[in-house]
Amino acid sequence: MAEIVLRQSPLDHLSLDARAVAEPGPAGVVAGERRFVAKVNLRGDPADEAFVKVAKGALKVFLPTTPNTVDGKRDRYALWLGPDEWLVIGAPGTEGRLVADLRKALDGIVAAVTDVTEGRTVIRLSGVHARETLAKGCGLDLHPRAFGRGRCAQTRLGKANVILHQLDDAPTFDVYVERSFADYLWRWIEDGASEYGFAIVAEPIMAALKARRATR
Amino acid sequence: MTAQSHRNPTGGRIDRARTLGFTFNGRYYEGHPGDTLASALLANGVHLVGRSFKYHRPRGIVGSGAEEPNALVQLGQGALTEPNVRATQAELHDGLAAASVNCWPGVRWDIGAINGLLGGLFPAGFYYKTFMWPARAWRAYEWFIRRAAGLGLAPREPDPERYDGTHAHCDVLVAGGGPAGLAAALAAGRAGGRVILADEQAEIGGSLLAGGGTIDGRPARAWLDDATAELAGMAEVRVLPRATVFGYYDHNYLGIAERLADHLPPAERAGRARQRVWKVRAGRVVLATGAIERPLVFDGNDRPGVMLATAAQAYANRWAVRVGDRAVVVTNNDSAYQTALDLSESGVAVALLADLRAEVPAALAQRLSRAGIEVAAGSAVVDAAGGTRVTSAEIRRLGADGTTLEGPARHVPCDVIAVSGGWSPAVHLFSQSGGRLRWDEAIAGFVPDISRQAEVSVGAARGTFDLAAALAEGARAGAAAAHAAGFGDGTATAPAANAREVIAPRPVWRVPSAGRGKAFVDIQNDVTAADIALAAREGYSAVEHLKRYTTTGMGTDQGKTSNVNALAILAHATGTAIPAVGTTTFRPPYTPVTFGALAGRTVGPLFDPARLTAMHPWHVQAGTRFEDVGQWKRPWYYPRGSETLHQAVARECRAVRTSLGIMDASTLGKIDIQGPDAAKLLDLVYTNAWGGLEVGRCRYGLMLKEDGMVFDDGVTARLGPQHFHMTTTTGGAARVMAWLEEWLQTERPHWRVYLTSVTTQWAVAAIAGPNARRLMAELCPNIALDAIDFPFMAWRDGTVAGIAARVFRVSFSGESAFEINVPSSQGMALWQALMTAGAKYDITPYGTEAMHVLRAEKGFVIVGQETDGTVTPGDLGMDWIVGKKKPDFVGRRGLARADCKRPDRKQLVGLLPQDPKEVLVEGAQIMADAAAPPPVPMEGHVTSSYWSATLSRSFALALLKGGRARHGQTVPVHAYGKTSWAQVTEPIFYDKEGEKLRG
Amino acid sequence: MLLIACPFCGPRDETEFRCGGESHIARPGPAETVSDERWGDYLFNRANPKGVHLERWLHGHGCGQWFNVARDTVSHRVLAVYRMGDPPPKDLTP
Amino acid sequence: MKYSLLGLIKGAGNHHKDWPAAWRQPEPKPAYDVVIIGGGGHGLATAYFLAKEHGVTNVAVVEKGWIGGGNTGRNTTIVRSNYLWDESAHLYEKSLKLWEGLSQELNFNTMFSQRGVMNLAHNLHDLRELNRRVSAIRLNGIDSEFLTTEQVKAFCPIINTAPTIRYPVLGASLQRRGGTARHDAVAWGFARAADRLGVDILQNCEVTGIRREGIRVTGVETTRGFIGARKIGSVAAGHSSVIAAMAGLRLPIESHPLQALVSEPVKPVLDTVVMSGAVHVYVSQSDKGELVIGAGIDAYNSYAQRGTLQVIEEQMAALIELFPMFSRMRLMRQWAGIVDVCPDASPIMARTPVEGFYINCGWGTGGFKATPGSGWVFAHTIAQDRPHELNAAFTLERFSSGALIDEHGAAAVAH
Repeated sequence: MAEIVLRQSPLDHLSLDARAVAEPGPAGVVAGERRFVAKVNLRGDPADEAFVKVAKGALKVFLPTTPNTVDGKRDRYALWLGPDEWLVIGAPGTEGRLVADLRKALDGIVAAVTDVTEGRTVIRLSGVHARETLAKGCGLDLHPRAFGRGRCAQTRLGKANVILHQLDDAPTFDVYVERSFADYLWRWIEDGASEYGFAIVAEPIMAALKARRATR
Repeated sequence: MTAQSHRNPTGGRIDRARTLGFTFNGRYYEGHPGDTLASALLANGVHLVGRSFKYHRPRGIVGSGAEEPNALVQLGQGALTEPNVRATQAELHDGLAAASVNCWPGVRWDIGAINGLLGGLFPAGFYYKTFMWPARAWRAYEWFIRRAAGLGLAPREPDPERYDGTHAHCDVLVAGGGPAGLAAALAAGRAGGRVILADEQAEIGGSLLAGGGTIDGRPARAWLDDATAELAGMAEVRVLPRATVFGYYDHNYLGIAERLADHLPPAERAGRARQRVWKVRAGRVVLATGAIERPLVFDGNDRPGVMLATAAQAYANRWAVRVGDRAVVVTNNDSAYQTALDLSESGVAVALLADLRAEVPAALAQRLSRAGIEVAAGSAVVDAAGGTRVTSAEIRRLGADGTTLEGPARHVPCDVIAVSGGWSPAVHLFSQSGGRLRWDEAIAGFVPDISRQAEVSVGAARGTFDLAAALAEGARAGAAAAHAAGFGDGTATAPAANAREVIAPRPVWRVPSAGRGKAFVDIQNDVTAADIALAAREGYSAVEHLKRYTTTGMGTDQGKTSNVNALAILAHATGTAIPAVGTTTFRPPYTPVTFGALAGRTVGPLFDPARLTAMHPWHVQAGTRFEDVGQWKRPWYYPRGSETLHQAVARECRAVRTSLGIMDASTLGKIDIQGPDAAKLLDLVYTNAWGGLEVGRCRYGLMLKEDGMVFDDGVTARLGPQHFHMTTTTGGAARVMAWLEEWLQTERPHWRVYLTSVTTQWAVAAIAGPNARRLMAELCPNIALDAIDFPFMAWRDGTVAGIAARVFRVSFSGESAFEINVPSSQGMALWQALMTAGAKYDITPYGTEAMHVLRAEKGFVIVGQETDGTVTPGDLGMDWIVGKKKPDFVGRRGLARADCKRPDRKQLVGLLPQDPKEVLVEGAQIMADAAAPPPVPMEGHVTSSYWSATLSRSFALALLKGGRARHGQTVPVHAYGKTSWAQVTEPIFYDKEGEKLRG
Repeated sequence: MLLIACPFCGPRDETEFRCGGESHIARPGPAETVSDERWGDYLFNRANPKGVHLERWLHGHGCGQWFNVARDTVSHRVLAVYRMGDPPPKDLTP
Repeated sequence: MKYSLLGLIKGAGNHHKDWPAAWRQPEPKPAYDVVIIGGGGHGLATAYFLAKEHGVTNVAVVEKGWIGGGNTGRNTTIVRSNYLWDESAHLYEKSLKLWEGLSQELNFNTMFSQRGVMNLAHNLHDLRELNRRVSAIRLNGIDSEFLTTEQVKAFCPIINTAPTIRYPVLGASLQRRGGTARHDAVAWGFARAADRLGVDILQNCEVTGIRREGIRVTGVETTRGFIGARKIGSVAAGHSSVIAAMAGLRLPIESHPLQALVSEPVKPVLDTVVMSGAVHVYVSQSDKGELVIGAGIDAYNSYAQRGTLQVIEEQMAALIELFPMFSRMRLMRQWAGIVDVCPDASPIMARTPVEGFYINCGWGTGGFKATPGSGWVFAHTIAQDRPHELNAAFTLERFSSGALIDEHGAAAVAH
């Protein structure tokens, strides 16, 4: 797997892992990069039963038809992006299989399967002040009464286009950002969160923290 | 402490336990936490704070808050200095340093006061009538005028402080934390709604902080403390003190400016943002912005010591400050009676209260006489004598019609005149929201009439001055707003307060003059009643004309205390009713907002994103000079050692032509197109035909706008029968994507095509040069690379240096070239592998500049450089790409228009300067006649111009009238006074047959 | 900052959208049959009403969908939002 | 009564009681030779030049509100003539020449201040365009020069020319004869001068319809009754489409808001006009001391003269990028005007298919600078019933022939 070693995420040049902490402590905002998460863009007509059925079969995940919602399991889920568009998320390295399975299953059905894994990265943002940090640059109402766990939205954050996905009530958000904007957005988030106490954590810690919260 | 000569030992909402030292005009004073600069100065007996805008008359503190027209100071020093701060809004902190503005050498002795003596020469708009001779001299006159104008000094250093901005949403936004606003917030909060309560002062409470009164049978201040405590305990209620709602925009979007650190000494501000702008989307808005007291317009009404009655009262009650030793109160309404009582209670001897009304409120009058204060009914102050401080007031009886004076003059010695000319509801935000105003005779002021947005005004802001009524209105509005958002039943119980019966004010807009003094309407801009009369005489009788001609209401206070007086005096002068004169529209902001706060964090490194490619870190390491292309950072050239741009580019070009070059082409736009009708879409948006393109091949395409002008270009590859990969220009990616979606969704909705942007999915390294294929052969075992199996304009999948890659055989350089697309995360790995393996060929990274030279040698155009939105494919000599047989494509009809068929259109040509060493200026114009005097007829311009290392001579591309028919001609090219001659040629200078790029 | 209800994503700030100008403009054709005047009218002439304007918006920073908006160009009130291809609502009083 | 220093000294003696009305407030006559719709700078200038240059004095200017209340009184007062295409350059240069003698011509100080207009370049494309424009402008006999980054710094020391900022200043073009003027004074000066030549200025007189007989106009319906007219000139920027519709015409015009703002007044700190396309802001300092700052246009059609917050936020960020020292200055007032946006960013000053109906519109964001020139050529067009050579290209027909005068590429920031 030589080339895997050689893969670089768009934030590697900031050497976040070197600055990462094992225990975020009192930090109001904890953030880190989720590298190489599999992302597959799926287009098709939700009114076309064949499409929905086949896609579900191939993904083992329902394609949400309720706007701005997410459906699926921990390591495989689909984000609603538009009336005929979804972003399918999978564990790192699974994009090839995902694309192949979908293309095979959808053969003969009008749909589009596109691997966008490399085009975007994910910044995970968590903590009691995560919401305020996002609100500094996002016009969406992120209040629990308006936006909550399992919700997603394509919107603007600072001057970058992003997809927001709220995973839990910590709250924890996954921010999907176009790779070329990742450097800007990270700096923007770190600057905005600094007043709340900001800690960087590496992916394993991120997962652990999330699990810990889940058990609470 | 004793230094504070006019501070009472008890009372007020200040913390006497701590003493704060500050300086004003270099002199040291002391005050306490809770003080504003104004209250602290008055506590030290300082009234004289500045000089006026035009006549440089001595000026004092008039108000106690946002309405202050006079007391503007330069706050802080060095990089932290700030001009024109209202002393009444500047919270005192230890070490605060302030100075008067607009006076030299000092506020006591000011050279500009000379203007006062020449005052007669400076009526309203005098500058429109003079300074016209001689014509050229205006800049000289202007030099003096500019230095006379302006108030404070702009900082001279970059601002060291940070600012912040944020979005917020709520069911109910309450603007103003006075009694009505508090009642509204409580009602809405109790119902469970999401509430934001914003108040401009450091402490919530508004008029309750300064006034007395009882609520629910207890002192109002006690009720206030409970109310704020309750609000603080509500999870969904956010209370923002030091936060001014400054703007009310469309769709209930409001701006709030919050001051986070201005009240702290600079040392304690470190790390935190100084100010924050809240952008609030509110379900409902409750405007509880209160009312602003009006001054009376009488001679000498601008002398230091003449102040608004409420201000005098606030200084006494809230700050325990005696505004003077001996006061005269003059009013045309009831409110100032309480002021007189409070003043005398605070230890100010109140000589007399003059009430313009013949009929005075009996109960109040009695309380005054019990306190030993004379009430002079039907009387007014007609002149205030004094210099840097008022020394006496001239009292006269008013005639029945208010325009004449009766009886003898009384001169009452005093050092303070507290004035109340009635109240103007603060309708600024309501007016900004688009609401319409109505003139209310009863209160002699404008009140909200017709709403345009989901808001309601309550309390004094709508002319309800009675405490009980204001509380009730607030509570009702808060409950209703919450209910509208789905919380509570819409009802609320208002706290009880003792109501008062009110005798209507007597508006006397211009107190008759006893002499020849100046009576000021706009104190900041030195606009007098006489100026307004003059404007009316000269026909500037529309209220907007009045404002602009006299500048009344145009100062930093935007006329908060002066607008209504000015209107009324204008109405009087023109013999019209006030409603007929109308009012001016209130513009945001309510009070001035710091530029930095509006910019927030969008400054410095966060001003605009820099888009980076996967190989960017390598370029940085290599010492690349970057070029900004849109938001992208693209390598411009790679200087070695001390190389100049020219030297580096020559070397990079030579490398590509003779051996091997490598370029980061990742920024090109890439769109994945899938669906049964994909080819149809390409046929529509490109000028050429796409149906016949085989899988495995690619083709160059031009996109036009409907007017036939070139809009973008790029190479598109067929990945499958229903699957294409389109590339666009770097700058055009987003534009083209939106363009395609627009055609699909709005014009061809039945077509089954899906578009996905994959611009950043792929990192692209382009290798070009005679050795490109050799290098590929080493790194790419699984693609047959010879020209037959992998011809020009084809693509193949395979691996390069072990990385899964899609390779395009396209060339923008004219050399045999391969564009290697790999997943972005492996772009760096690919680049490094190519650099290492290519070393034997001295592989040379080249930037956009070299790329431009190489493509120009081949006559390849760059959209945006050879084109500017006025160029057709024909102009570029690219008719070959315009499908003659195609029934339709975007731009086809546009091309058929008369003007697009003119034979003398500007057409792309090559230029060879007569001096082969001379590189023409890009943008240089081609003259029709080198000898012609200006205006010289021009026939085109140089679009691209370079030194060619390959041709070892200069060359250029140009657009030239009828150029294609003029090959061989020599034309004069002009730029910056220099005319050069160049020969017109075919726009291709290298490998005309294209053997190299096909080979 | 207008608040525009994307028919797909719901209410969003104006800055997420791009205004595409007047809606319901039919593209004339086939090209041969269209006069220069007719073409110029299609390309450039606009109703530009003071009052209700039927216009196209793109939710460019959201779902990427085009849709129609009926908006009062004086008060900026949004009177209706409807999908591409749908006819404008009947009763549109500002 | 002539305006002069002497007059002011006399006036000082008697409280300036003798200054007469700057213009009469007459009742409408039943009919005029020419009715100009729109009492802005362009309309008043047209009336003035009709009377002065063409002897047509039986003229009325009808204004729905108060004169100068539209874009004349809402713009950022920049005057320049550095346009790319010959047609534009000659038109705006004619205007600039008129500006240079306008105060004396009108005996009203328009405070035309030739403090220079500088257009900054922030990338290589800007530089290329800038060279192209400067070369063309100079060959057209108009002053324009190129400034290096160092020369920019020398000419305006407070600009941040550090190479480290996001979009560094790579150079600039400078037109020294460009500058600013007092916008209200332009309207008032033309009104006063036109009035003295017999022109009736009718305020609070809104046009509600245009009466025609066949294809020929006969007058205008107004809120002050019908007013007959042999010729009608529409100079109603912002509302051009509305007026044209009354005459049964469709125009290639959209009405969009253009925002502007001023800071609190401060002592002199900026003595030129700075414009930046890439960073997108333009700024100058008024004689009163306010920084006058402009933005681009909002993307949607609008007839509301209201500003928005997001545009101002962007303006401030851009301003601070170029002038970090302005960060602690304060916004005092913001507003918007309604401008005619024309597809090729050039105006229309021409006859129309309706006989006797002439239109002057489409100035987009740049109309103020053209005020005297626009009035001058439009007066000629109306009086002679044919365009002057200076406006011969600015026709309606160009939108079907395709002979546009596309100033987009070069227009940089709107203004």
